[in-house]
Amino acid sequence: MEPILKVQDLHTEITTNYGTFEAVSGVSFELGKGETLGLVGESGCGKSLTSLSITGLLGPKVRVAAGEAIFEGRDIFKLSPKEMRQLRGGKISMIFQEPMTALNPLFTVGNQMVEMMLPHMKITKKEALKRSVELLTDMGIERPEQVVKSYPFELSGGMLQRVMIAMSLSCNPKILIADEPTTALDVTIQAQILKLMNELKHKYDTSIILITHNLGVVAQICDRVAVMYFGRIMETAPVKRLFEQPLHPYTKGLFLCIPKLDQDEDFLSTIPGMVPALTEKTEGCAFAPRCPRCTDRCRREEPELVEVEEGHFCRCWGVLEDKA
Amino acid sequence: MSEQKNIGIDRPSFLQRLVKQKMALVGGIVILLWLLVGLVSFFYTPYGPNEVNMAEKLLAPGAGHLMGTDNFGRDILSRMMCGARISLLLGFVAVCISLCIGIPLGAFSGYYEGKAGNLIMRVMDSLQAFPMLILVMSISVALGRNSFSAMLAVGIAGIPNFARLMYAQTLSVKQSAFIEGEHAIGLPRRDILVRHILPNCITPILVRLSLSLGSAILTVSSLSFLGIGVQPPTPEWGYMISDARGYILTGEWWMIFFPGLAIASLVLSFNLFGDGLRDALDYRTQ
Amino acid sequence: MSRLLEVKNLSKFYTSKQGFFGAKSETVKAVNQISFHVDEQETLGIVGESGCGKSTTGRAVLRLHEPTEGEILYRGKDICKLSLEEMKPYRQKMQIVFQNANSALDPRWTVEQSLAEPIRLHYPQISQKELDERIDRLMEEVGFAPMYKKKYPHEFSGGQRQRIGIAKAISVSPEFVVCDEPVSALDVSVQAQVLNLMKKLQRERKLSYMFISHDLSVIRFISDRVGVMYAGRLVEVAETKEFFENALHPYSRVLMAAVPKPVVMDDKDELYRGIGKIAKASREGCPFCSRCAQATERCRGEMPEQREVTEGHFVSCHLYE
Amino acid sequence: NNPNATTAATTAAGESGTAQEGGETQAAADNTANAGGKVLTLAYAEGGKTLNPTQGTDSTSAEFINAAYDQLVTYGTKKNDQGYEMADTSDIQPSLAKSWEASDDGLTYVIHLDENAKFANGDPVTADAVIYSFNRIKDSNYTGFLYSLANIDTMEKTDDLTVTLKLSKPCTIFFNLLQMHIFSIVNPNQLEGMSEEEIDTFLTTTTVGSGAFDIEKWDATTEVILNARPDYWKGKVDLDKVIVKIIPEPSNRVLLADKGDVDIARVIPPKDLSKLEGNTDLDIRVYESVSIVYLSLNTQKAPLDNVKVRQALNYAVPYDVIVNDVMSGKAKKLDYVIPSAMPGHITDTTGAYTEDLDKAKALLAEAGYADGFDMKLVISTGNQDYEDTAILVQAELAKIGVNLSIEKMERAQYLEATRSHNFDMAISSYSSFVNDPGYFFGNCLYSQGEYNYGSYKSDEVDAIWDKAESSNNLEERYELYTEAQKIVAEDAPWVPLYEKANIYVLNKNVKSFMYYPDGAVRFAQISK
Amino acid sequence: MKYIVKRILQMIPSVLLVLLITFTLSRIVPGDPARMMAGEQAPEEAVERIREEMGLNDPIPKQFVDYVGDVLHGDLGTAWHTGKPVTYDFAMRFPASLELALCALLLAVLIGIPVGIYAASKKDSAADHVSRVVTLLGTSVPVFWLGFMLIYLLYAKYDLIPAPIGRISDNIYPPTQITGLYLLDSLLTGDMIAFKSALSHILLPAICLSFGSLAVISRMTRSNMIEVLNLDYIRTARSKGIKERQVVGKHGLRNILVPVMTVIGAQLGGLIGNAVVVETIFNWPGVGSYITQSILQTDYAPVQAFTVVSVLIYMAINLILDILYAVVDPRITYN
Ligand SMILES: Nc1ncnc2c1ncn2[C@@H]1O[C@H](COP(=O)(O)OP(=O)(O)OP(=O)(O)O)[C@@H](O)[C@H]1O
Ligand SMILES: Nc1ncnc2c1ncn2[C@@H]1O[C@H](COP(=O)(O)OP(=O)(O)OP(=O)(O)O)[C@@H](O)[C@H]1O
Ligand SMILES: [Mg+2]
Ligand SMILES: [Mg+2]
Ligand code: NI
Repeated sequence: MEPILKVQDLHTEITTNYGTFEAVSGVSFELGKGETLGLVGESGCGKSLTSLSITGLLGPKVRVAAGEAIFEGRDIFKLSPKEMRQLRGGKISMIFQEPMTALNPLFTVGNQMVEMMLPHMKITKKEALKRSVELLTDMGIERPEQVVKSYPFELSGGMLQRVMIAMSLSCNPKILIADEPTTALDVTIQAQILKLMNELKHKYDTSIILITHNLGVVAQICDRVAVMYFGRIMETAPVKRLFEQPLHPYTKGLFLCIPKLDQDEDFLSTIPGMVPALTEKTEGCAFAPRCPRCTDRCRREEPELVEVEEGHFCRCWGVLEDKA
Repeated sequence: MSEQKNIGIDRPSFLQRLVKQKMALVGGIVILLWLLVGLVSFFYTPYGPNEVNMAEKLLAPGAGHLMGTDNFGRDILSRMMCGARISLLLGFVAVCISLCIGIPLGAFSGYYEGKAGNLIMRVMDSLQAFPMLILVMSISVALGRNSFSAMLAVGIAGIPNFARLMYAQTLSVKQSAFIEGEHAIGLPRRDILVRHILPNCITPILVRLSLSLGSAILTVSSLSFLGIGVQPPTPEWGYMISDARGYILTGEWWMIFFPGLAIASLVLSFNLFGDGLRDALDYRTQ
Repeated sequence: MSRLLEVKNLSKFYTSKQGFFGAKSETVKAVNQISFHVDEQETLGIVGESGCGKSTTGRAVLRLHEPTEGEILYRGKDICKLSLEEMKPYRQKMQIVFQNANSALDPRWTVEQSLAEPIRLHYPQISQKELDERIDRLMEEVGFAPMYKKKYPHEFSGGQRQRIGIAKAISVSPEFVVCDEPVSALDVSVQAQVLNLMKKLQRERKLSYMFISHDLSVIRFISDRVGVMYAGRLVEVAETKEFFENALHPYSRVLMAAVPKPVVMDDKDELYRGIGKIAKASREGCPFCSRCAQATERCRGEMPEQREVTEGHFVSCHLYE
Repeated sequence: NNPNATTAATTAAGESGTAQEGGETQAAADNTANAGGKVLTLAYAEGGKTLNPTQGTDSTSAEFINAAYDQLVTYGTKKNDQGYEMADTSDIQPSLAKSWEASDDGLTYVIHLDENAKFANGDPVTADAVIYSFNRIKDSNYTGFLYSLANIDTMEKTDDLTVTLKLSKPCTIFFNLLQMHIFSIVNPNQLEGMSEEEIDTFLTTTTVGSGAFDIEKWDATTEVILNARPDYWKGKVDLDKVIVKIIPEPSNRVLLADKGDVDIARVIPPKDLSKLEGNTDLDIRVYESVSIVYLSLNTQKAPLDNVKVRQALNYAVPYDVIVNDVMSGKAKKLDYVIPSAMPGHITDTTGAYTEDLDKAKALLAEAGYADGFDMKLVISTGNQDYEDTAILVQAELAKIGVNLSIEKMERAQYLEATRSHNFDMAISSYSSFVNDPGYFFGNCLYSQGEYNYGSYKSDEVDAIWDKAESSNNLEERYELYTEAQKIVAEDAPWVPLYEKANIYVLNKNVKSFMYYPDGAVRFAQISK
Repeated sequence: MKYIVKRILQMIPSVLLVLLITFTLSRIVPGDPARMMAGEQAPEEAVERIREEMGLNDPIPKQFVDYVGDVLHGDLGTAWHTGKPVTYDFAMRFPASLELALCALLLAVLIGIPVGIYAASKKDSAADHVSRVVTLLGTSVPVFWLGFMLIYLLYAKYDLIPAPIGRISDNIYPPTQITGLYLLDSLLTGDMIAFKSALSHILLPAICLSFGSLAVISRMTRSNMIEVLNLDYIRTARSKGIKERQVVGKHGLRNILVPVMTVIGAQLGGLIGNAVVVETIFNWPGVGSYITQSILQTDYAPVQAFTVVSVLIYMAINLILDILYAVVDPRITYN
């Protein structure tokens, strides 16, 4: 399958008054057509920055230092601001975590949806509005004509997230990047959104990058998963394989941390230690200090992301040795 | 975003951050300089600030008198030096008055929120509805024309500023979980106010303090300019400008130029400093 | 096990005053007529969706927010009627841990100062040396070397801060701790550490918890009994095992169905069959009737009583009469 | 532009905007106001307090009242030393009164009104109007005291155009009073049916006189506009319009005069005159006046109750510096208390105080104050010169060990302080309403005098005043006052500083400007 | 509508309070107003009679009640230094002050907001720093000094502007009165001569007056804009691929409008205060110079009246702003 997006060795740097450090170091992945890629990892591991790098929405003090992202045969990072704008929203669209704050409170939902379509489609305002209503209907929203006229504060979080999804799909994007789209929502609403996204995936035939830290969500919706830690991808595998046979010690640790719904436990197993601060210099494997099976080599040398099995990549000396 | 993501452990100290604010640094240095000049003026000025010497009146800046002399032959540099201590003192006392009355009022009404607090804030609102300068002029004329009443007037007019700031701060700090925690522990309300809420409101108050000092100095000098502030022949800057305005036409620009520059530089410094202080104290701008 | 806390018909209404004369006011019934109890050394888990009144219940129980009506019996004594002074010994026995670890500690105080304050308040006679020892012990108990006590809250990570918050809550040796979503803001790996710590402390110090969360798996791990809240009402209370195997209230079932399980299913269209539609809570009758697939006319008109269906399993639903 | 109106003064309360309406019709045709007419523009420091003749006691109000009203008599002209025309206070000329007869005992005056005299609305000026007007003055809170000075006992209408005035005792300054703006004749017909109170309010902003001008706009803080009446009974004056701009900021008045933006500027700081003197377009007139400035010493308060101390102070003031530097030489040292423009002035200056610090120190030592003392000097707001003077005095007195602290007060507060004798030392000024030494002494230095701030009490001076005031002989009176002045100099209740000059900065295009001792400009006489 | 009525009712206690404050101030002023009214040389009996007439001998509470009664009847007293009812004086001068204040405010808004936005969108650039220092200067330079310097340079030295007196040159008729604002009236009547003259007269005082407000407005715009530009919905807007100008101009601007409007409203107080100084320096025939004179001559009726009126204006503006907030921000409703 030909990947639609190919990210190679992405490095993203943050400059603060007190120095520059890398928040994303050497992230590479491929996104297949129609595929849903889950990007999981703990808070601060660089998931959002990775996605923002791809869409060129990094803040003023953050920049892509190296790497390339090939989309439709061109490197996104080399596009002019104007070309980038055409891409954004048009071919690559985004959904953010907090639907309540992601929409401008002072404009109607319709206004903000129309605004999205106008620069990317040959369409009049009126048609765009009509399309908005259609899209909202697709999202399972009742009385969309009314919703189009309402302001964000008049709608519930679940509704707004649907609006956001409708909006992001409005220009038939090739790629949809959803940054924790359900984290701020109640479980029941989250379930509905996930259901909706599962349905839409096929209907709109978009590739999705889903960012989350909830492994349950990943299991429900993704085709492939990439596990991030400390600005690096530690393991990538098809979802089923990862859940059945995680290789990387960090991934394994993560799974064990989650309390089970269907059995009593007296103690949860934990990953000892803490995530190092980004400003700290690490040598060797970033996970080494917390790894139960860490060796001298782990502390010295950083492992590469290696394909251990068909479609299953892992960044761990131990795993490599096991395979060897 | 959680604090925890902040690059954290080796976060630079407040002082380091303040020093990073170059403009604030400049402001702070100029303030210190003026303070120093004011202090020095107690012991040394090139000439007596009120020393009349008609033989040397209206001399342009030159070797003998670096900033020239005024219509009484008084040395402008010497007067400016004394003016620094007067302006700083008047401004400082005025702001202290606002602060000492405004902060307790604001904290009380913000924390206890009851009828009394509500009434206090209404009074503050009404006071704030007055055009500042008019209020100050009225009060200081009513209290008699001298530097003390000018100071008091500026101080009184500044109370609502601090009261309202403190009120808003108290309300917002009161929402913090840790205050609720103190309640849960059973810490008496007064202790919570004094030990937890007040210290956590310090930051914006410091900023406001710096800015208020600037504007208090400006207001006092405006009063003196209008002839309400200080008694002659006090070398207050605004009064010096007022005195000098008749001489600008005859070309004696130095009489009006230097005091104006002094006011502007001192007030600007306080503003710069306050601004920098705000930036240095504000985590968001990191 | 003996009763530690018994809450009867607790309500908390918020009235938002509008206008100077307070002419217009709107009442939010954040907590409406709920009754439950907590036994010694027991954890009562409270789940429910955002805004259903979980935190309000927690605060009302501690009288941090004065309840509108109802009784709160702590070891049989109604604390609602106590004066501030009389309340003081209870403040020592009942503590709270907050969700937002960032704002739960005074940012200007070192950890030591924050920990010392409640101890001094409740043990005024304590000597400096004893105090130091006590703080050191506390720090160790929550997994820190004592030297960390000199640090300020912002020098800790979120999980660490939460542990210090817990240390502060237990510093005065309470019997009962309200935990208001103490792990919701934490990553799973950190969450596991904190949950383990809380369980350990409960065992060692014989604590009772009222543990609020919206995460069923966390509730399952920590609770002995589970209460489900919906729109200010407590709709179901049961032993944990009983609840997870045999939830009765339609809302409880919806909740269960909605939790994304970390298990990969092949047929994704099958997902979340049981959730049904989502609507605002009904203002009349049973609040859940607007979403309930089994709702009848009666549900729409009449709020069901809480009744004990099997031993220790309470539910408020007309289906179980 | 509105000849039929009884008065074009637009300032009746509540009717705003008439001024603009006036301009409207002309603006439509051509927006250059000056087209054709002769306009005189003046820059004043303030714009007067009222247009009501019985209430306006200040000199700016007097100008506008004079412009809109006529009095019974007026002054003739003479040329002063510099060749400028000025009013001759001894030459009483007819105005509304065509002629008059005085009885020999000086107790009865029969006044014949001019039959041509008409009020602005066309009504004739009659004996009734005169009696009505005089009665209003008598009853006025503000100016009643001037009426009483005239000693008028009864007024009688002999016929429509003749009034007989009977005096209770002779009055040497009778006509000097009658020519004052206070004694303006108002048209009673226009005030009919109004209560006293209403009349006062009405007259504050509206004029009902027979004068040469209509007041189109009177706004005391911005501008006053006067239009010459074409049907003025003495014949229309040369000017068409007078605009008085109220410019409180002195330096701005100087600027305007310098640039030729105004024709006449008043109250110019003396120091700025040197700059204006270089401007050949300007004609700077400096007239001596009856305004004096002096230091009042509170003779009841130690140490000023000691005559030696007071004399010492008289020796310690830098007269020349004040006159030359503060007043830029545009004032004259006041040697004895009576100024040079007033009868009774002593021209021989020998024996008057001059600065002599050694003498001052010696006197202080004699008085037991060799080390000096501390004292407050009170000054009032509103005049920079007083402040400057105070600073100089302060600096100089410091040399004999007297430490002055200056206390500047609001005018009202200052008046209260001085009138209640609650001060040590004050810079006072006095401008005699009536140019007569008896009036002056009676007010300022007589022990019961209204303005005897320093509570000076000398039995000799009191006796002289009593004697002089009962005398009808001018020569004798002047001699007596010369004697009194010497006594005052010896007792030193004041430190006389200087007599102010009246300064007018005229543009050369202003012609036939005439000076009156009261300082008020009479617009009617000016041509351009 | 009901809301407005309610708000106005709410103002009553505040206004009473303001009346009390001004009244108190006027009573503790040293000096005797009757004496000033009577004239300096009036005899004591005359002053006493005037005192009686003015009610100055009544007990203080009665005086206050009388005063409030008068104010309610629209009688703000009489200014002895102009001899006219204060209401009349105000009516005469108000258009001039309004024109000046509006021009200054307009300048401040039209320059301040764009500068603030520009500085925010180019945060930490050289332009940002320059604008920051300049705007700080605006709040630091004493306006009276600035005024004199400008007059000296532009009028006295280089003769670029007409004499700093009044609103229009003497030799030009003011435009037909419609609104009382010369600039507007002359435009409406097409009287270009008057317009030019009026413009050249108002320019300098307006610049002086606006300087301080301009600074505050642009600073507030900048800091609010920076804050808003960091918000999630701005990122959303950017993610839509719309132009940056649109992001800032539409999403950003609309969201800073409420705080910026508040600042503009609050500036009015400062503007009125500074107007007192500016009008005095430029001989602007407005309320401000009138009040300065009143204060300096201890003529308290106008000062009292002015304070009350400006407080009312301030409150009215706040009310209008509150209503405007609801227009700008749909989340704000009043019912
Ligand atoms: N503009 C910025 N300035 C400074 N640091 C930043 C900035 N943006 C992100 N970071 C830092 O970069 C790191 C990675 O951030 P990122 O937002 O990608 O994390 P994330 O994986 O999305 O976390 P979360 O799950 O909390 O959203 C964090 O430590 C964060 O503090
Ligand atoms: N101080 C308050 N004033 C007015 N209403 C309040 C207040 N606190 C809470 N509420 C309202 O009461 C209801 C219950 O709030 P509560 O905080 O108890 O919910 P919760 O279950 O804790 O929600 P979450 O999971 O989001 O924390 C909500 O609708 C909330 O808006
Ligand atoms: Mg993120
Ligand atoms: Mg909560
Ligand atoms: Ni966060």
